[in-house]
Amino acid sequence: MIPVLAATGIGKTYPGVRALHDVSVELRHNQVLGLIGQNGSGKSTLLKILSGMEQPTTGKIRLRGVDTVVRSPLAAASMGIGLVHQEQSLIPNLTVAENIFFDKPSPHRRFGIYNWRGLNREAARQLAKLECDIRPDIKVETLSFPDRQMVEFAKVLAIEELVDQPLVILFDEPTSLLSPSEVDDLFRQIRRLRARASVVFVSHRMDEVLEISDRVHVMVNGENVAERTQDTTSHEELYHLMVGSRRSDDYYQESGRGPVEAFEPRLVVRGLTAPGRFRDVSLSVRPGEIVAVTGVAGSGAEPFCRAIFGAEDGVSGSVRVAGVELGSSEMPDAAIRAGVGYVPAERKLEGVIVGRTVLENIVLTFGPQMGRGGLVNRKKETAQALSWINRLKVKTPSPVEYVERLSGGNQQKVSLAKWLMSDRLQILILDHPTRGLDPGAKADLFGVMRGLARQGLAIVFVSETLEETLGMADTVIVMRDGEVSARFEDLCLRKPRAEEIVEAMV
Amino acid sequence: MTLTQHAAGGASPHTSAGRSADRAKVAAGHRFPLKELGPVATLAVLVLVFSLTNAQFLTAGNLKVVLESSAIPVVLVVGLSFILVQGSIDLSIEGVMAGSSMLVSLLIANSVTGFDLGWWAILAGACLGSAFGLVNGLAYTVLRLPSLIVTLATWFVGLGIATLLFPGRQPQILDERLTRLALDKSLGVSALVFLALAVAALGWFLQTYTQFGRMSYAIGRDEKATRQSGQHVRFHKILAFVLMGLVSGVGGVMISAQLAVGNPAAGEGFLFPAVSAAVIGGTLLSGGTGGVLQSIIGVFILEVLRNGMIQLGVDPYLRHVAEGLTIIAALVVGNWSLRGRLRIVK
Amino acid sequence: MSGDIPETRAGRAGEQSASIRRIEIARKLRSIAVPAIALVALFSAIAWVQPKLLSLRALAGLTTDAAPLLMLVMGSAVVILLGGIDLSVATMASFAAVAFVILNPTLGELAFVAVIVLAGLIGALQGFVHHRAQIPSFVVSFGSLGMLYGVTHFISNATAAPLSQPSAIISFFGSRTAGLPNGVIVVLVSAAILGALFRFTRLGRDIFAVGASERAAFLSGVRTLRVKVLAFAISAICASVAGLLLLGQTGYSSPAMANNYLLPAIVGVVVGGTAISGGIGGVACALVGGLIAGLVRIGTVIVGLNPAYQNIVFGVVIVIAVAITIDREKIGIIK
Amino acid sequence: MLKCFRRKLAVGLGVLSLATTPSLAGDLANVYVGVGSASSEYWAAFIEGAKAVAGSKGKDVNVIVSDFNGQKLLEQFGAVFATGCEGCAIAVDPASNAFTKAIIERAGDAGAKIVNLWNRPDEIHPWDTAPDAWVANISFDGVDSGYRNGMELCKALKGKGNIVALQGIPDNPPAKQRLAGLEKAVAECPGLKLLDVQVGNWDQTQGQSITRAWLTKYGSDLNGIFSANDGMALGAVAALREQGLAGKVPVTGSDGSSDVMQLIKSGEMLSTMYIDGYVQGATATALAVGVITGDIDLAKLGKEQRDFYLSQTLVNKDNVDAILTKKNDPAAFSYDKVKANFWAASVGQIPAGANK
Repeated sequence: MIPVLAATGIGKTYPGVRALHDVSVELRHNQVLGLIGQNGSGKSTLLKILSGMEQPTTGKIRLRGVDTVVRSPLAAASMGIGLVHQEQSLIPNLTVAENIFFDKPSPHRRFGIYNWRGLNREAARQLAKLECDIRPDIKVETLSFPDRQMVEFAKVLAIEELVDQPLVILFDEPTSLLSPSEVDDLFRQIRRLRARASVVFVSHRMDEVLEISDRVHVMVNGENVAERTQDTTSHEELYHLMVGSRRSDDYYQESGRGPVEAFEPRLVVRGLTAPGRFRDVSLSVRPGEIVAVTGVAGSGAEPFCRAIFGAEDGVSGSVRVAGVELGSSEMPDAAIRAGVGYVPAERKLEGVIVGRTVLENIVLTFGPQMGRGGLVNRKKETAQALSWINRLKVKTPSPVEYVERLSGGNQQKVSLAKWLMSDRLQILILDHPTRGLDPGAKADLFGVMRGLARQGLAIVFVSETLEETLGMADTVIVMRDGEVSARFEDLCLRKPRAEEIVEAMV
Repeated sequence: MTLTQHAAGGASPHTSAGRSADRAKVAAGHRFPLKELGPVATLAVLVLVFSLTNAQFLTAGNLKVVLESSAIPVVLVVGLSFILVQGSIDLSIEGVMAGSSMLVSLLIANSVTGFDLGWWAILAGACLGSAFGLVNGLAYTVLRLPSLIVTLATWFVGLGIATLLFPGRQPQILDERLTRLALDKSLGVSALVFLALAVAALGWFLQTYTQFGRMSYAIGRDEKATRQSGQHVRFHKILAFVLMGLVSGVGGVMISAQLAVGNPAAGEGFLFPAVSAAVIGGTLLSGGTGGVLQSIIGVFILEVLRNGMIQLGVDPYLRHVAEGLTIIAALVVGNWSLRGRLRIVK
Repeated sequence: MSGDIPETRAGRAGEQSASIRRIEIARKLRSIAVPAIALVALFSAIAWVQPKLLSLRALAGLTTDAAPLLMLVMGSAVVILLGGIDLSVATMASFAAVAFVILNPTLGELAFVAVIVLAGLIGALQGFVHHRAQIPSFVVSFGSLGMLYGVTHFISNATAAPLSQPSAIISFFGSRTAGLPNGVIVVLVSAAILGALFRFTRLGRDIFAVGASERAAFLSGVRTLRVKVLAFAISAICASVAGLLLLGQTGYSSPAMANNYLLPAIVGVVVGGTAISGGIGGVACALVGGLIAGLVRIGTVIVGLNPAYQNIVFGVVIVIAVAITIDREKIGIIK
Repeated sequence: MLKCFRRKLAVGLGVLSLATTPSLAGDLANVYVGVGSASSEYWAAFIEGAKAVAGSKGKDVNVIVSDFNGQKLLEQFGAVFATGCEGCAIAVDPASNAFTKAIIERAGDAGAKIVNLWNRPDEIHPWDTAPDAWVANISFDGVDSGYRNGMELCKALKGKGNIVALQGIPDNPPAKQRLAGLEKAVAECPGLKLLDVQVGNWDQTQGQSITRAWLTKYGSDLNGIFSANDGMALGAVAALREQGLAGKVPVTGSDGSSDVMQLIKSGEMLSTMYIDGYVQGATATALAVGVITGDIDLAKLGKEQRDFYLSQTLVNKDNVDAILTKKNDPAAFSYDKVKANFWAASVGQIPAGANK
């Protein structure tokens, strides 16, 4: 049978970089094709080429047996190829209906004039395909993240109206921002979709790829290194193919984990409440302890962690760091002075200062403390920053490279190094620290976290996956609808089962 | 630049039935109106204060005066709203108005040149404005220069063109069809007020019902995503500048009609109040929010303030102080509920 | 921290900081190169028509006249580096001149300090309101422009007034030392202070951080409120010095004497390569940009252009200058 | 072009020289006029007058426009003076008292001869400040303008009525003088009551919006409008027209622009004070040229010859046609014709305290 979509010998070079080299993939009818690889392995580039956002340097694409050039996303849509973006492509201040039809013609928008009623009706119909009842006339910015994902999904599915053939739907790391139960929801949708479409699913989470795909391609350094079917491969094998020699157990350095000593708690949070976000959350963290706060999106885990740092509005309750009450400050500076560091989830927006150099980012917060009277001591702070660049193995052409030119993992290290510059760091809070990182970078980061904990730092982090939670944490706090729904302590003695945690989440 | 925190704050996380509807209600019932009502409340307070302190203020006659003096600013902010919503700015308004005023008064029956083009002269003024808008838009999108600097430059160019056109003495407009727009009253107000109303309605329609209007919101909020969706971002940006130029040109025609002369300083004092009006009304300079109606509320706030203070006989210089204070105070009050630690305003 | 995460060898740090310095200097030179070339080209073009410009006397005269504008451009640049804008600078300069003339008879030379402090406080208040109430700086500073305009006219009775009592500081501003106009000296000293502030103080560094990404800076513990308050204060202080420089040239204050500097000041900042979105630029950029803006303003006169074309030429040259000097790569989406 | 090139060769690029090209005494180098606006009837006439004189000496007039901004003017003249300006004849309106002294002193330093217009601070005079460079100060009597227009209002209202006044930018003397003149008229005409004075900044649009507010505030109690210049008066008339009151409420202006005179003719305005920019331009330029060429010895001039008002004419319905048809012939204003009596149009020395 002719494959729906076949790309052969695809190569792509950017000035100075070879992103793809001789990659061939084949998508068969009503199948899910998994693409897996580390960040920078070229899987996103491949999707961009298939969806018309980029043109290949070499190679050709055959769609339903016909040689095709996909000139633009619009052209792709007209051929029945839709891309669900990793970073959502929705415009937050437009309505759901507008977003769904934003990039395609609609009979309810003729000559540039909207027929709102028709458009909303049509949007509701598209959403109904996904059994989802989001109102089409509200602005996307008022929706929760998973709801937006549904809109994004509906936006792609609406292509069906434009073409006679079954769709090809490309998912670019759709799960990286979803909680486990939301991932399940998504997979349910993909399985339903399979009946009338073919799917390419890109992820760096091996379990998910294994779970959903019929066949899996592994990509390394812009090349297609292996092709497996779901039933002939395993987690271990894929990991090997992707990363090389490292074993999965080493990943979390669980061997480095021991019982947390019974020191006085470093951080004591009592009855922290932020109306509409979380209620009455208490927590205590001892030196050397790693606490994972977890929950589905909207559970309040993220705002809770931000609140400890002092970056949330309207918070009441008590936060004590090493016995000092932080009080309610307009700024995170009380927390910073007490020795709290915070690594935010949105790296480019919040974690690092885009447009400044690696060095400037690292010395931003604590560099000036090495000088006197508002003056900075460049020599001293630079030396210290360089030492952290080396110790954390930040890969950068130069310490004064602009930080946005670094890979995600290295940016994360810069964001972390900023806090490590402090000589009194007591507590580190990390919000989704591994978001968007490839397995290698993740393992690196976990190693650093483990090492810091061993030196007596108290760590609180909002975890990305269940696996990560169980692998890293000494204590797990599960939140649901803004409240703590379960606590699991001393994980080195007894690990809870994944089901126990999931149960507390939903 | 305003970045709202991503939607982690919602109370209900899931797509399960019913919940999203709740959330929609929460969203519509809580955050929105405070933001929208602030300017209206400010306007109401001003009207109240002035009518309590001055019996003349709330008379039909005076309200008509407020309407008459709002006509030109309203026309200007309709265009400006599209510009601000898409995240740009247009400083060339005054220059374009000056150029348009001179051109119209020289082409229509006048005391200096022999032209008598009638309505065509008015069209020429509007075209001159649109041409300026086109140049602004092209320099902004093709040369990729900040709109602030492009339009600042064309502001000077507009003034220069007006100076070049100036024939040595002010041309009086003799064609009554134009001057009567400002003089003939129906329902107590001049045709210019109706023109402003029509422009406002058209602006509202464009903003709400057309792809052009919706696109300016999308561009203002997320230009990259908009471009990736295959939209002609450049084209829409240019179009918005052409519209802005057009209304500036029309503004120049309107002021010529009111003054019955061509005036190379016709636009003076319209730019910054127009921008302030839009901002007071809730149109952020960073783009993506606000709109025509909000900006018009802002115009009324400023006009009522000015009118009320002249009525009260406030010292002309203290009037500037009071105006400045009110602009800031109105924004402080209107924005207070929106404040947040991570909200960035530049 | 020590222990598990290996410490680096100390010796390498020395070499590295040398290479860092090299890269930084190269970068700085690159950023100023295009505006500087534009300035030289513009000056050469004007000097080609009027060769007499190439005399010390002419240069001294031109730089004297440029000094107030340069002060304003430097001050505005500080706020623009933050990503904001201060529309009140020119009016502040007028205010400073008027306030000095009014205060001088009673306070003597102390009036200088009083005016600077007053300007700083007003600027700081603007920054405070802008940040605390989260209102765009464009509108806050426009509001204070209106207020300063009103206050200045009110206290001066809207009238030009002579400096009734001789002031050593003001006459210093208006005279020369060893042939060098003191206005130029004031500008150079201010530039040095600002340059040192950017390079050697926490505040300077924080200004760039806030300009590049205010949110990330806030979450890194940068006290954004303090940074903005101080930046607006610096801007206002520079503006007041500009006003006093102008007072030194005229010997008279007038309530609107510096108001027309607003647009040239903004033009100067942008032409120098400072991004209006914030985070990119510096003192050198401001100085070069200020000189370009000043030169364009007087160039048309020196060349002897019909004044009717003056505004048009000014506008066109600005667009060309910015089109050449702006670094589009670093700005991303241009608004 | 060739001449210019030769000069360049002479001086040579890159040569920094302290000396400026010396010019022989009696040699007129250049004529500069510094005007408030390039788009105003009065200033256009002024430039024409200057051109008539300069042209007869074979010189062009270089026009520098301040846009009523003294600082801009100072900067632009600064650029002219920077290269030296020996033998330059300059006639300039500094736009504000604040810049008068600075411009005059710099002109002196550059070796130019300068005639100042309109804005002279009360405490400085041509004979005590840069007396070798500052030839004269020429203005029009604002008190007279305000007074006579005020009396015209008094007459039109038959000695009784409520009036309001549109004031110019108080920063320059004419604004204050004209208002003072009005106040003098009001004092002499006891039935006249001045209800309010607002600053319209000489601006047409502001004149219009202020008048609108007055009309609602005072309604039919408002009987007359005094405007310190023609521009604001035009704005006032536009506002009156909107209410159908043009011609019913008398408006006065000052300057004598042709459109205001048309309105006087049509009855929508009452009066204005006609000042002849042409004569002023010619006189000012001729005086500066005279000093340079040696026709005038500054040391021998009396105070009334160095600081004087020019004559002006009140325009009302009776004489408007005569003034509208008046035309100045450039031939009558060649340097030699003006030289015959430089002070032909003078109406005497500016009284002390007039510019306070």
